[in-house]
Amino acid sequence: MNKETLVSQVKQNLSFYNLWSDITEIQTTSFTFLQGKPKDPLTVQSTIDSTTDGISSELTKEQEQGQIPYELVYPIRLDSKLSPRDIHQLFKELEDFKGFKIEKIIAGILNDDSTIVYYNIYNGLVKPRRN
Amino acid sequence: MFKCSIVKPLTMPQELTPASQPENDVPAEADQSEDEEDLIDWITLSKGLKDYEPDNTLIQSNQLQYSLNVMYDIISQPLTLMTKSAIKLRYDEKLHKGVIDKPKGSFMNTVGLANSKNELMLSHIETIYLVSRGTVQPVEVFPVHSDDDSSGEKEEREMSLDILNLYTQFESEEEMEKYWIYAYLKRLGFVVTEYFDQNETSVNHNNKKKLLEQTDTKTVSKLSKFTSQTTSLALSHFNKLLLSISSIFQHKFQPLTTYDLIFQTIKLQITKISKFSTLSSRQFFDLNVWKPSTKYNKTSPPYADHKIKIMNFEDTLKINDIYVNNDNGQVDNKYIMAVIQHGITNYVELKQVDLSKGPYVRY
Amino acid sequence: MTNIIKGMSKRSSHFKDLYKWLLPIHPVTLPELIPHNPLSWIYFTYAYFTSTVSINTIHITYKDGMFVVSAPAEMKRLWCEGFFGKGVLSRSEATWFDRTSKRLGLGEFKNLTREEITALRREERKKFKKERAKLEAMQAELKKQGKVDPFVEEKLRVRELRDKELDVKDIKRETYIREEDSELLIDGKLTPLEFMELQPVEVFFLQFALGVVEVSKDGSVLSTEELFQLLTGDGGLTPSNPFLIQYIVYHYYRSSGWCARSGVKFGTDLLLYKRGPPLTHAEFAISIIPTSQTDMKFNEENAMNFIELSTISRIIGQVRKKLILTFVEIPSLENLTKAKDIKDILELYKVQEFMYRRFVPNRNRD
Amino acid sequence: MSSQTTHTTPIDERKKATIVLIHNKPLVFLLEDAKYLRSLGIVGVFTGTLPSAPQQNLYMGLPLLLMIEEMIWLVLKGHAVVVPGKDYIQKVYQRISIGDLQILDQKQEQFNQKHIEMRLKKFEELQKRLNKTLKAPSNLIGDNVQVKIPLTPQHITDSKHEEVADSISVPITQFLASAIKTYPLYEHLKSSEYYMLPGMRFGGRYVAYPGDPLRYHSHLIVNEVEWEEDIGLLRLVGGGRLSTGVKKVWCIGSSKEVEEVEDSTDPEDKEKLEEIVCYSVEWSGFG
Repeated sequence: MNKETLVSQVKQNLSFYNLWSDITEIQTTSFTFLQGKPKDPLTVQSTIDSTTDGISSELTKEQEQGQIPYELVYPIRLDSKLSPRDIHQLFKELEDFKGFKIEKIIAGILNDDSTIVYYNIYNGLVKPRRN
Repeated sequence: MFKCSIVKPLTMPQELTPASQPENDVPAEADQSEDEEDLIDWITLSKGLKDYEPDNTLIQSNQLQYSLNVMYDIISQPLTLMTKSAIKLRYDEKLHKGVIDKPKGSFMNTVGLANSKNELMLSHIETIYLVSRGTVQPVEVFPVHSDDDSSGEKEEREMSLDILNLYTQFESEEEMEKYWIYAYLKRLGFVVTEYFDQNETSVNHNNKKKLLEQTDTKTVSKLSKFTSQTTSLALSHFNKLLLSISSIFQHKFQPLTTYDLIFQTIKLQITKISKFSTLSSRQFFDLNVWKPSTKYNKTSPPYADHKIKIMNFEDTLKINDIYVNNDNGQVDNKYIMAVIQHGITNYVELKQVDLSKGPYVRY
Repeated sequence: MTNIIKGMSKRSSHFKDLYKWLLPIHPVTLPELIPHNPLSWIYFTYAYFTSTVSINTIHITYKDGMFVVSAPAEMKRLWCEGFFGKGVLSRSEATWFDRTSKRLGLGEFKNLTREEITALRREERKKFKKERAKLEAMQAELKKQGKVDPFVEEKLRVRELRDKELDVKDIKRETYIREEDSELLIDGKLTPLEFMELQPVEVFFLQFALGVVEVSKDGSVLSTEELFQLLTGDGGLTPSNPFLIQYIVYHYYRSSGWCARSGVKFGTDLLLYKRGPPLTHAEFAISIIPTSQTDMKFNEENAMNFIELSTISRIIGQVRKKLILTFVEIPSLENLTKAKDIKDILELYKVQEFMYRRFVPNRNRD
Repeated sequence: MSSQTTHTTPIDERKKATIVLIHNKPLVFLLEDAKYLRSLGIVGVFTGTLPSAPQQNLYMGLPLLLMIEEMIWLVLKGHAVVVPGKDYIQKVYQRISIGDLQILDQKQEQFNQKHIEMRLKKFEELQKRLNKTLKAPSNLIGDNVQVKIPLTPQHITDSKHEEVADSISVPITQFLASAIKTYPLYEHLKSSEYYMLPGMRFGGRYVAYPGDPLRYHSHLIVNEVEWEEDIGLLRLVGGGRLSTGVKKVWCIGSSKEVEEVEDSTDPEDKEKLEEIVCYSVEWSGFG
């Protein structure tokens, strides 16, 4: 399966299954990301790793105004390889593109049965959600 | 904390040896704790009181300190309290065993082996366990020199062994890990021994086999009662299925009147992996375990309830680790794997199954 | 999970009827044989040799690396007769069209779909968490002042909220329309956007074992051999071919009567259902471990370490399923090249299954 | 048995703890040492049977087993010395003299006295509570005195012990090599104020707590992955799913090598050989 199909499948799933709005593609040097707004805001995490203190002011402002912030999704196939180095590269390219610190990327993992599961990957250590 | 020892000269009065004491003073395995139990406030240590994270309140740090203090108090109790009449165990460093000269007491029904001199020989693991729980008092003969010694003469003393000393006598990392698992199961009341192979043809085993056969026939008779479902559209698209299947599978020319027949038709002949040519580094079982309720008899033990194989958490699980041979070279199809990570053990049951018999309920 | 919801019964006769076939092929019914009526003998004999299963070929298209079924009737059949495939915009069965019609106010209110029930439950859960957070904030405030919290009633209310059951009878569906949805509508009619995707193992099973599908690629229909070639990939068949190993296991369970589906959401390879997702929960989760008699490096690479095993076994335990480690022994390359056909190749592989279950000594004392 | 007995010496005034290394297992035999380590955020695993409650496995006693990483950290930070078990025992026993034994005998006598007093008191309390006269248990009568089996050689807290420990302490370098994969990650978590315990039962190498595990729930399930090693997406999904289910976060930690450290104006950064990079994974809550 080529990359375009993967991206479009995740995009379609976000748009018409999870009902996200305003979805756009972001193309960095080596990756394609999807950016969009969920139907309802996703649960916010507090970051506790001191190395990731510079949360983008853009995002915080949106949250303060009660708006739903944009989320960033990285479409990936289940059988692809992903190393810490790759994750580092994902954050780096996205930050270079955006010009601010990125706290979280959502991995949209596509299986060969078209199941897509979404997992948050945070840059650093975070506290668990209080279920 | 008190600091003391029971170092005594070898010329200790004879009446202090176990044999001269009445039998009912021999510590049994079960009732050691009763006296101390009311001193322990277990509730303060219970899990339910945990918080999400430190919040820098005085209440919280007081609560933590209280729990810690209770815990320390419990731990700081002397390792073992026993009367001087307790059973003396002579530790033989060369044999790597503990020796009880005149064995008495119920605990011996499940530990050790008697030698020709009617002494009870305990493995290192059994020894250290019995010492830790205060059943026996370990001694060893030590040479000591006097303080104002100028002659260089040394005196021999029978000295009580400390736990650290016994720990240093472990012969390998594996033996220490085996001890932890042994002690864990013993504390729960299980009867545990080093692994030894038990004859596969024992009565117990045969009974089990019979039972299995019975259930199998039951299943078959249920299955044969199936009636086929009707289809309204039958005849038109004939033989496409039969042809396509018979071209791939050995299909006896027979109408497929039930799903059972359809499944049989499309089954591949898949053989079971039965042997493994390369042996694993941890090939054999380590421990035999009997449930606490078992009427255990040391000389002719019943068939063990569980066999235990010990693995380290950094090992990987390969098929030759799963195939554990007993002495007869037969494969055991159900046992417990004790996977140990820094003193914490995760127990896993591995059981050979066959799901190719299909789901129980069929339509 | 879903059976705690009031007003839904899985075992209704409607369900039984809908899912009466285990596979997209059906067993035949022979006419009644009446001993004293010779005519019935003739008819029986005729039927015995000619009758079979009804098959309408299902059409699968291979494009962009996906196996796609898009005719609604064929999607329905694959789902109802053995639970094959998955709607790309649904949790399992392709229900997007219905769901979306309702969301956009185009259809009538029928039963809630699984997706909608899940959404509602998550909504309730959020309410509970919000209330609990409030309560905890108050408690924390008091704690700072050194007081023990007095909120007994509040605690009870929060707990009630937590344990509340969903009652789907009284729920009214709300329409929710976004800008994006305009592209879905042509002349006020909803475009059927959703198709069904099949896993490679499903496609091969339907073709090779059942012969009920026709797979076309770039306009031409693939033979079983061509499909096999496509799925095992270029560059020559090796014993460790991942598709082959997956397929052996899939076929092994499907042909034993299990309904096998992807286990990815629980971190395993397959889930085995007695019947299928809407009727029963999966009973077993299968993790495949390829192994070799001779290649120790291969074994090492494919073995799972105990931390991974512990993770999977806990997940499977959480959802009350049993974890099965299915070892597949690969043949030698020599034997593989000697094999005459696909069936021969597959039968070179060996299988052994072990149930892997957490054991708690304390609870196994008597 | 009162809580006031658990006073811990302030850290800077305290001598180093002694870790006895037996077949690669770092063990701590003294309660004072265990308390000291705990005050430094090192919990370890208690492995000993509690004599007061030998029929359970929840609450355990000494010795305390440490992870190799913990031992390395303690030695590198100057909090502990490591002694090889057998040599240590030999040296300590060699130095035992008749005089020492007499002192120990006296201590045993004192102990016996106190213990009998304590039991008598308890016995009297029990009689009072029940309001009747009971037959005194045998261990309160006459010469049937209590003895105590020590955990360690009784000289271990003497000055002699320190001499011994210092004279045979082993350098830590040989262990650094074997723990090279995990130590940097351990050190990173430790310096982030986490308390670590072995985490296999949660599907991780470590499980990390925001404070003492006696008081707080764990937050992280941590695994080490090499910088260019495939994490495995099925494993990531599994880890994320499991941890979210048990209210934790699944984390991976990796050592980023020296050439990877981006240009920095901070001279300290350039001296660093490697830096630890962590990523946290959890279910997104949708899909």
